[in-house]
Amino acid sequence: MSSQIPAFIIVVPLLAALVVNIAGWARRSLCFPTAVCALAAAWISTIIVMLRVSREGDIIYRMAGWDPPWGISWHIDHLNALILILIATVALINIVATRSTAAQEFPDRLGIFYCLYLLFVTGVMGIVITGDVFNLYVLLEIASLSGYALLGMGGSRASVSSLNYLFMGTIGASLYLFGTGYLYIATGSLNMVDIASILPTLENISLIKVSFVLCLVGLFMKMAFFPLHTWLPNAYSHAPGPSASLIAPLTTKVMLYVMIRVALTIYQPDFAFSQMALQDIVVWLAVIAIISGSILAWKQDRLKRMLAYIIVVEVGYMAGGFWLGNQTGVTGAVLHIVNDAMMTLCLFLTAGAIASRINADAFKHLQGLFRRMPFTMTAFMVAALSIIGVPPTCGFFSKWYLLSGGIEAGHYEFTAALIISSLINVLLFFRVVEISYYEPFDNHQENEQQGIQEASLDMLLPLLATAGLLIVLGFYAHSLVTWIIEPAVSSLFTGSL
Amino acid sequence: MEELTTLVMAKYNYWGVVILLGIGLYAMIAKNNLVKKIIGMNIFQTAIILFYISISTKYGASIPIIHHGHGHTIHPADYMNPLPHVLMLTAIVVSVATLGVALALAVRIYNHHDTLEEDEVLSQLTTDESTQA
Amino acid sequence: MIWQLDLIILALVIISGIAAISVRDLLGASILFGAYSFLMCLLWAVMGAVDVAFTEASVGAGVSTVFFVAAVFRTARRSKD
Amino acid sequence: MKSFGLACVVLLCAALIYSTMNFPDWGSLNSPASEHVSDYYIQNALEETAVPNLVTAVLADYRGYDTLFETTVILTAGFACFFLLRRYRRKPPPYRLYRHIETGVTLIIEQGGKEPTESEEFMRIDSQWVPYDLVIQKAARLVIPFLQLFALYVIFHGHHSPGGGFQGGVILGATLILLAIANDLRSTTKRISERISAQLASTGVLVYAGTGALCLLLGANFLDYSALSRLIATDPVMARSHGILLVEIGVAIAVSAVMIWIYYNLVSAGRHDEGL
Repeated sequence: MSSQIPAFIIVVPLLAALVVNIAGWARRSLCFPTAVCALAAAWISTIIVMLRVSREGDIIYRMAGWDPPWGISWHIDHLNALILILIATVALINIVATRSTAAQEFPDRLGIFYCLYLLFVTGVMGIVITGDVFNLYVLLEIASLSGYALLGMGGSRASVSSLNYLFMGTIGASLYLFGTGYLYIATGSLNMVDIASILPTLENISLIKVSFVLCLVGLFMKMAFFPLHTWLPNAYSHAPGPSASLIAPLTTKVMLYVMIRVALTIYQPDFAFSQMALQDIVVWLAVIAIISGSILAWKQDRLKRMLAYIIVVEVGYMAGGFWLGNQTGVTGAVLHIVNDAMMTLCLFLTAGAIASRINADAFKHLQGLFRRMPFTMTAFMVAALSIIGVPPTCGFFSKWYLLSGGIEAGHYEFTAALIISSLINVLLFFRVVEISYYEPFDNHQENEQQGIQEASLDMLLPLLATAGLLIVLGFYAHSLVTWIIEPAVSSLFTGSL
Repeated sequence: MEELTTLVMAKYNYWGVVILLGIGLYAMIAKNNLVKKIIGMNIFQTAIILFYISISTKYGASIPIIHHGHGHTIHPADYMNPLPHVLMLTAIVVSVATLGVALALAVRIYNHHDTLEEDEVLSQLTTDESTQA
Repeated sequence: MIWQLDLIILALVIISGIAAISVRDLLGASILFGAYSFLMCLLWAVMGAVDVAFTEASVGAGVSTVFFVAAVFRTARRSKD
Repeated sequence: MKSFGLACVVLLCAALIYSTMNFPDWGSLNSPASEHVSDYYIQNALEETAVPNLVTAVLADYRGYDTLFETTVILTAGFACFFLLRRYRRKPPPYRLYRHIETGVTLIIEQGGKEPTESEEFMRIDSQWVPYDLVIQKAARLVIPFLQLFALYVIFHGHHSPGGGFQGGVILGATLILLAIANDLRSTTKRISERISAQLASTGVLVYAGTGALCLLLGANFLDYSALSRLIATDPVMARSHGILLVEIGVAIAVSAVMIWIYYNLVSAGRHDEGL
C-alpha cells in the first residue's frame, strides 16, 4: 500500500469533490469538514512523497499498470514534489482562512463552491504531477474552468473580466495543444521522457522549433507574461475574496513550472537555450514586463488591482530568471515560485480580510487601518517587506539568486530591472502604509464605534501563520535550496531523467 | 505542375486546419458580439481537433475496429492510428464544457447589462465606475 | 478514404465557418454553427475517425446547438456586427 | 481594430502554412505518428483487453486516467453553470397564463387572482412566446422511449461498434432536453429534479473513480482493472474488458446528468421556472 501514496495526492481531493457535491445537497454543514480533511490528507501524502523522493530518488508511477510510452505515467522528482507541497499548503491555509468570508459571500451555493475549490486543487496538482503531455492539457482545462467559475462570481464587472479571461485562457490552452500536436506528428509519442529520447534523433529541426514556439506562446498566455497579461488585473481584482486568494498564488506559478518542465525535460537545455536563440528576446520581454508592471502598479488606486499588477511583475522575475539559462538563474526562478506563492497568498488574504471588515478597496478608505486592524496590517507589512526583498523574509533570498544569475549570465539589464522594481515596490507599499498608518482616522463617521474592528479570529490565525511562514522560509531558504532545489535543477540540466 | 499537385495532394488538409484557425482567431479578436466570439472560440478548437484527426489517417486503412477475431496476425497498416481519435474525444468534450461555461457567463452579463455587445458593456462599466468613485 | 470527397467537404466546412461568424442574426449564426459541426462530423467520418464523428455529431452538433439556442433565447437575438 | 486583427491573423496563418511544409505527407503509412506507439495499440489491444474497438480500449484502459479527467471536465462545467447562474429568490411573476384545453382560450391571471387548478381542463403555459403545438408534444412523447433505447444500445456496444459512454450519455441527456423543449421546463423538472441530476452527475464520476480506487485497494496501481480479476473471478484480460464496461456506464451516467443540469440552468437563466 505504501507504494500507492502518490495516487492519493490526486484521488483523495477528486473523490472528496464528488462526495461534497452528493452530501452537500442533503446536509449543507458536511461540505467544509470533508473538504478540509481531503486537503489535509493530500498535504500529508505530498510530504510523504517528498521524503520518499529525497530518499530513493525519482518515483515512476505507472497509471493502470501500463509502461510509460503506452500508458500514462507520473515521473515525480524533487521539482514536482516541492511544487506539490506548495500547492497543498496554499490550498489548506486558504480554505481554513476564508471559511467565514465564503459562507458570507456564497450563502446559497456553498457546497458547489467547495466542489469547484477541490476540483481546482485536483487540476493544479494533476498538472504538476503528470508525465504525459496530453494529460497535462486535460488537467489544465479542469483548473481553468473551475478558475473561470470561481472568478466569475464577484461583482457586476467580474463576469465580464472572467469571460475575457476565458477567451484568452482557451486560446492559450489550444495553442499548447497545437504545439503538442506538432510534437506528436514529429515523434509519435506523448510521454515527456519518451519524447525527450526521440527528439535528438530527428533531422527536421524546424518542425520542433515551431512546436516549441507554439507551446511557449500558449504557456505565456496562461502565465500572463507581459504582452499577453491583459486578462490578469481585471480577473483578480474583481473576483470574490476566497477565490482570488486561492487562484492568484497558484495559476501563474504552476504555468511557470509547466514552462520549466516543457523547456528542460522535453526539449533538453542545450536545444531550449542555445539552438532556439530565444534567450535575449525573452529576457528583454521580462525586463519590459518588470518595469511597465511596476509603473502600472503605481498608477492604481485600488489595493487588489495594485497586487494584481505586482503578480505580473513577479511573473516577469521568474520567467526572466529562468531564461537566463544558467543554473543559478533557474534555481532563483524555482525558489521564487515557492516564495512568491506564499507572499501572494499572504497579500490576498489581507486584502480579503480588509474587504470583509470595511467593504471598500480604494486607498482613500484605508485611513487609520493600523489602529483598526493591527494584526492584519502587521501580516501585510511582513508580506510587503518580503516582496521588496528585506533579508529576514524569503523574498530576499530568491531575488539574490536571480540577481547573481543575471550578473553571471551577463544580462545586466535584467539585474538593473530587478533593482529598479524593488525600489518601486518600496514606494508602492509605503504609500499604503502611509495612508493606513499616518493619516488620522477622520472621525466624521461618529456612528462607527472607534474600537478595534479586527478580522474574525478564524481568518486571522492562518494569516499570521502565513506571515510567520514567510520568515521561516527566509531562515531555511539555504537548506531548502541545497536539499531540494539543487538536486532538482542539476538533474534537469544534466537531463538524467 | 505535376510536382505542385503532389504537394497540394499531400498537404491540403493541414492548410484547411490553418484557415479554420484563422477564421476562429479573427472572430474572437474582431467580432463585437459576445456570442460571435464564443462561436469563433469553438471554431478555433474544432480546427485543432481536425489537425489531430488528419494526423491519424492512412491511405488504404480501415476504421480502428479489428473485424476478425483472435488468431489472425494484425498488420498495423490495415488500421488507422487510434491514438489521435482518443485524444480528440477528450478535446470535443472539453470544447463543449468550455462552451457551457462561456454561455453561462454571457447570460450572466446580459442579466447585469441587458446587452451582448462588448462596446456597450464596457461603456456601461466605465460610467458605473465614474459614478461609484 | 476518398480524398476528392474529403476536399469537397473541407471546402464546405470552411464556407459554413465563415458564414457562421458573418451572419448578423444570432439564431441564424447558431443554426449555421450546427451545420458547421455536422459537416465537420461528416469530414471525420470520411476520414475514418468513426468514434470521433459520432461524438461530434451528438456532443458537438446536437447539444452545443441546443445550448446556443437556449442562450440566445435568454439574451438578445439582434447583433450589431 | 478590425483591420489590425485581420492583419495579424493573416500573418499568423501564413507563418503556420509555411510551417506545414515539412509535415510528413497526409495519409502516408510511414509517418512517425503512425509507427511508434500506435502499432503497439493495434497489435496488442485485442489480446490485452479483449475489446475489438481499439478506440474504446485505448480510451478506457491504456489512457483511462485521461478519460477520468475528461469526465471531471464535463462535471466542472456543470458545477460552473450552476455556480454562476442559479438564483433562488422566488419572486412570483406579475401574471400567469392558463389555457382552457378544449376551447383553447388563454386566461391571464394577475398576481393575487384566483388561479384555476391544473386539472383536465386547464393547463399552465409559459409567459414567454411559446407555440402551443399538439403535434410536437405527441411526436416527442412517441420518439423519446426509442431514442433512450438507442442510447442504451450505444453505451453497451462501445466494445464492438463505434460509440461508448460519451456518445450514449449525451443522447440520453438529449432525450430529456427534447422532452423539456416539447413540453415546458416545469414538467421536466418535475420528472428529473435539479437535485437528482446534480447528484447523478457526481455519482457517475464516483463510479469511474471508485472503480479506479477499488483497484487501488486491491493492491494494483490506480485504474488497473486486471486487479478486479480477483473480485469477479475471471482472467485478467476479461477483467479489463468488464472494467472498461463499468467505466463506460459511469461516464454515461455522468455525461447525461450534466447535460440536463447545464440545460436547466442555461435556458431558465438560473430560475428553473420558464424555459424554451
